[in-house]
Amino acid sequence: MGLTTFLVRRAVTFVPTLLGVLLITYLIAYAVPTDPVRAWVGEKLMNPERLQEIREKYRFDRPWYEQFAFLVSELLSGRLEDPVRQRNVFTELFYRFPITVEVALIGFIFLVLIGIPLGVLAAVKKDSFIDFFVRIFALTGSSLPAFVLYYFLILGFFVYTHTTYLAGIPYPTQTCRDWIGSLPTTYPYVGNFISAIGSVPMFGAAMCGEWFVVADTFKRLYLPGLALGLLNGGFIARIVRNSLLDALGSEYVLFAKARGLKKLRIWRHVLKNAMIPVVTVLGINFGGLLSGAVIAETVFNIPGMGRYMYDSITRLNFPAIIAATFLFAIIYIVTNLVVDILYAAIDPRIRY
Amino acid sequence: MSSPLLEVLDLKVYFRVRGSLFAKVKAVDNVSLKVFKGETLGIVGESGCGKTTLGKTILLLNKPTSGKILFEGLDVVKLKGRKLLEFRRNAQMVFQDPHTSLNPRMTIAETLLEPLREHKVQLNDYEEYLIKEMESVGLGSEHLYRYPHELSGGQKQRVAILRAIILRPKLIVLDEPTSALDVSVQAQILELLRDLQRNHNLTYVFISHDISVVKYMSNRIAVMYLGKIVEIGNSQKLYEKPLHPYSVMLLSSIPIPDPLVSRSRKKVIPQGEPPSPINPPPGCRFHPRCPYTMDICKTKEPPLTEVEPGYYVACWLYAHG
Amino acid sequence: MSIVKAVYEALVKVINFYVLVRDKLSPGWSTKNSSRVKEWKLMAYAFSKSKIGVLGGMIVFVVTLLAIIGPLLAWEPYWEYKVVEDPELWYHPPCIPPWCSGYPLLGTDEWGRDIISLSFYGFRISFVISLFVVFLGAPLGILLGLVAGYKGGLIDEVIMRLTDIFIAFPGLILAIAFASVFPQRIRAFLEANTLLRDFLSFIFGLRPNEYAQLAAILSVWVAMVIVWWPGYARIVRGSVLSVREQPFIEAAKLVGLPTRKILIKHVLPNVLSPILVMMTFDLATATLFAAALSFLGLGPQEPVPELGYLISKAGNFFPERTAHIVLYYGTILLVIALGWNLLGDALRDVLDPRTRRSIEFREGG
Amino acid sequence: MAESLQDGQVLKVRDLEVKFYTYAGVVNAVSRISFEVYEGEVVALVGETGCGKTVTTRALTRLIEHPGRIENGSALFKRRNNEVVDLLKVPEEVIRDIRGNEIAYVFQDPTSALDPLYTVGTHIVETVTNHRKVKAKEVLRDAIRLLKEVVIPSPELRVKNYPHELSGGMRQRAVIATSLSNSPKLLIADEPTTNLDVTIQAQILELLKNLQAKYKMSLILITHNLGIVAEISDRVYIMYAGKIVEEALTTDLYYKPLHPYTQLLLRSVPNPLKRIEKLESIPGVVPSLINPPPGCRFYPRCPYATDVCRREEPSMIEVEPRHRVACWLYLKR
Repeated sequence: MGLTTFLVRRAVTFVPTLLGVLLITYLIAYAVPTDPVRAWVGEKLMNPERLQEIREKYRFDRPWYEQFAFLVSELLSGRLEDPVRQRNVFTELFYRFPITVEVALIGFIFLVLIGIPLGVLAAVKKDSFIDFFVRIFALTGSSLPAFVLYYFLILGFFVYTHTTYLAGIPYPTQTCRDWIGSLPTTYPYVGNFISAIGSVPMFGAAMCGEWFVVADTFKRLYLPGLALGLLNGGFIARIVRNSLLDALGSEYVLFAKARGLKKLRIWRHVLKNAMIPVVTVLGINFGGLLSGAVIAETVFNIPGMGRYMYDSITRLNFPAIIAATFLFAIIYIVTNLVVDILYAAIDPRIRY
Repeated sequence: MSSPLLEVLDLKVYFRVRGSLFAKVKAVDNVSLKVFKGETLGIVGESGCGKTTLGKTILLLNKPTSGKILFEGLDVVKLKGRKLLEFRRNAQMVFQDPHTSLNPRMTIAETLLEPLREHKVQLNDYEEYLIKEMESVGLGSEHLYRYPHELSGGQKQRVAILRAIILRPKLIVLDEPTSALDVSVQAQILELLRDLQRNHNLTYVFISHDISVVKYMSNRIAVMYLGKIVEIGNSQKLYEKPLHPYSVMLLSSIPIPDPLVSRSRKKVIPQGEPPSPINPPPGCRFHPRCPYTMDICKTKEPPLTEVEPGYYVACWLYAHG
Repeated sequence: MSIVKAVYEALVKVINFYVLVRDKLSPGWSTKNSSRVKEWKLMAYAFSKSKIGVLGGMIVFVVTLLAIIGPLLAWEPYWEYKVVEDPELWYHPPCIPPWCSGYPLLGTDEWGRDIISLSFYGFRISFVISLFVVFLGAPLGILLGLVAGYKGGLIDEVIMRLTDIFIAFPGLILAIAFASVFPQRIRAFLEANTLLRDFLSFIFGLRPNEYAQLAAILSVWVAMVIVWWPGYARIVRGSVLSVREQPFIEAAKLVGLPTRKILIKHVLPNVLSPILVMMTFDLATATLFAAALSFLGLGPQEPVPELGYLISKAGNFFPERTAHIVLYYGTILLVIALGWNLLGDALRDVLDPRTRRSIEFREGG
Repeated sequence: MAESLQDGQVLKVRDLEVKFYTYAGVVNAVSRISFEVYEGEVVALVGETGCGKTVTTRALTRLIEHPGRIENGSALFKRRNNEVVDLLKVPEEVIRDIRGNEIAYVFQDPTSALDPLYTVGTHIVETVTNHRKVKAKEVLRDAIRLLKEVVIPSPELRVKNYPHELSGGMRQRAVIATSLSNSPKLLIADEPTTNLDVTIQAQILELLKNLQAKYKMSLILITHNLGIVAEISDRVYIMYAGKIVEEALTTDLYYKPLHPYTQLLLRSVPNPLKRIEKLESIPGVVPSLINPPPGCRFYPRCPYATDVCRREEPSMIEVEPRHRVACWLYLKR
């Protein structure tokens, strides 16, 4: 089987998962005893005609499965409208989603930077003070309430030392955005993709070479990332340590020694083998980071997806919720796929 | 040896290959054999030849794809409820690895009581009975309330054997009962099995890859290759004058613990390796490794033919068809 | 190492007492289970040797004690707003005796309530909710995982797809969605069942007329159970798949045991150790998760002193007036979670038979 | 102990002692054993599980890992340049150079000995390039030649295979090819056929025999299978509970076993060519090596045990030429 067959097969198994996610989201929203339409319209604009119009538009006069089918088809064709803001849901999502992903990515980088070296150190110095420290660090990290840590990081990094910003997300300059906007005409096919990347805060600025904007954005986002790294870094370090110790104790390492291989060469065998479980855990953790971003965005006041979903849920804005969960589920699936592909790249035993 | 206790007719056990829709492992393919009361039938073959699958299928641990398994003349494949329980009582198994065949969370007494309870055997004093039974397999009563990890490998295998015979079955399938044990312990277990067979009039199906052990234990031997029986008959005869080229090859591969003999005997160094049971070669399955391959071997499967009363071979050298 | 000895002796006393009771109930029990009791004592010994475990055990003990008697210890009812009488009490800073007197030691919240007294209620709520979540979510997941792993085939496929769907959601967001849907329904339910209402408010240490808040707590709880089980289902299924292939399961089939008995007597006990460890860790996670949901405003509202909610209110005036409040409540959450995590980390070793075996060899008995 | 080897000796081990400092206690895995290996001979090291035969051979190139420690002894080895060194004392650099180059190993389980993430070719190439300066291309050609030598069909394709793409027998052949890649003087084969089928076992044994003759190397064969010993070894050491109890030429051992353990062991193996009425079995179990009994370690299971066996350890004596045994039965006389 080739890579294409593998991807197609994976895609087929993803369809039921995605549909299931959408259905459950929808059913949750549907289970709300109050009338969502009233919540959408708000007190000021409330009048019977308008309510009726929205009801018909979202098929509220039909059975639930027709409503669901309508939502899904609108969603997939990209036409789904946010009834509260009265514009396409994706407009809002495409503004917010990249921010959340970026927070999660920065968190991920911190996670790797903290977790892997600590893990390697703990494995090399097994049963030493460092090993014990990593153990305690991991346990404390998973015991800390995230929001409390965020408050005190703000206290330390913003209130006292001012090494971070707390308001708004800096964007590339207008000229930069115009330039990115003009790219699609230059590159007809990849253009759309490029312009989508361009609207991601840091990438866009980086594309134009506006490094001060990149620096500003980073200064804005690094703190939540650091927090995520601190909370989960110890856990990752433990995983790295254990899988390294497993590899070190394996028979092929002994055989490598028996063949008289040099230290560096032996470590190459060890590291490559130890990567396999670490990749899995990092993949799972990336999904967790997205989820954890909700709280981070609340405390750090970042206009990302988490906050948006939270607001949408409380306003029963379920077209928006469905679109957002859809994106999250896709991210989850893509992460899984990336993990699988990485596996196949590391481990020859896995042949799709 | 009058009537067969167990008769297997055209048994097929196919397994689906994971991740593939059509490929099947033909673990056991069209096997027929008889086991007579009180005898030991040895089944030898290399790993992957289907001997363990055959043994487990006889006891309905695997579902046969087709074929019949007659136990005392009754087809047991479709048995349910009480009738199945009755069959379970009469046919038991001893597994290869004593370390994993006992539940590590149950004491020896609990393990041994389970069959008695499930089959509602009424006894006045279970403890006294168990102690007596333990002694019959050479275990002291002090082991009764211990956990498996507190016993040595040989002792665990004794417990596993006792669990198999505690309901006084008629048939026991022994799946490599000594291959996980040290040589010195192996002899103890083999002797125990022979004693028990004599005392309780048991019928054994003895599965092993170790031909020396099988020969020591069995009256008749069946040689399996890639899911098929290629030769079956009296063990002494089979050993002295094997007919099937595979049996010849197998027998000459056994290292003989006698330096002068082992260095002077004529040896056939086996060629090649057994092919995958997913895609067995057409015709005789052994033909790619066989030194006597003829044209017919490549296309037509040889039938199991009786060359002597009670002695069968599946090879075109001996069949006329 | 007197602590080691004291802990070990205390645990042995508990075990001996249990053995005594069992022996009274059914004579001969102790001889038949001597190996089991020996195993328990060995576990107790292994546990008492682990500093981390003993510390965790002590924290858990104290937290449990506080959760049980906390609401009785609290010297101020949480529903009295003292700030109405004395405006000075609005976020009064800590008041430590030599320099200041007449006000609560660690200060007050915006309603003038003593934050220490308030936290005693919080202990109870956090503790009970985490216990409920884990002890309901885990069995659900274990059951589904057992069935999926043992039965295989279509049943397995359906259960695992469902698990996948639930895992594909970011857990917190799914919980938010559920938590925002349930309160009204649970509230209606509680209005109808006064007996249950009174019982639950007693358990959570609240007043019965707080049933609207109780409904919010319960909806957080239900939401968490719904997102909690998939993890267990996956892990249990994985272990069942490996245990299922063990010869002792086949031997049990040969004995003629029905599937139900095989699952309960042979499969479950052999997959339980990692599950117990996971449950201990999850008690920590659930505590923090419930607090996070309340922090986001999905749990109970005024005047219920749920720790997450208290922190989120204090966050409005952070850091000028409330740094110490956030710190105090945060530390409580940290200590509860740390207790469970330390205990879990030690249990992982204690429940691993290899550790016990080696101790057995060394200590010669 | 004089630093010398007799004529034709490749390896001379004296008083080797290895202990494992485990959580459970100090395991006396190998207690003061001595043996020697001559040029071009096949020596078998026989014993049951846990008797210390693997540890003994791993100690030779100091492959004992934590918590194990080599406590005592010497292992004189004649290098390719005829220099005699004590393997247990030479610097780390030298021992690394000897491993895989002059002393090579074949492990029991070929599946776990090969790194699943690297091809068979890579294993051979890195073993060569870590000891000699050669061009990668040449090594690859060498690798193909080696694979051909261990009778792997279509070696040009197989060098690029990953271990999981080969069958068990082929994997063991690949391991042997890897170990032979530097034409070692001494090959240590640790139960090389235990995980393989009888027909494959016969092939591998034949292969080892042929290669040993062709490369003119010495071979230490570790096994518990007395059939294999009879088949290919010249000389045998019998180990029991961390000690060598008997040493003899193969034929002497089989026809005139001296030590009660050896006698019983030989009678407990079914010989398919003979009619056996009853197998002899050795009662009891192997003693724990944490606190071994003070006298002869076989004493609790020995049918001839006397009081002196319990109290004192018998030393090795030469009963007949080239036939030595450690047993009070022969010391008394």
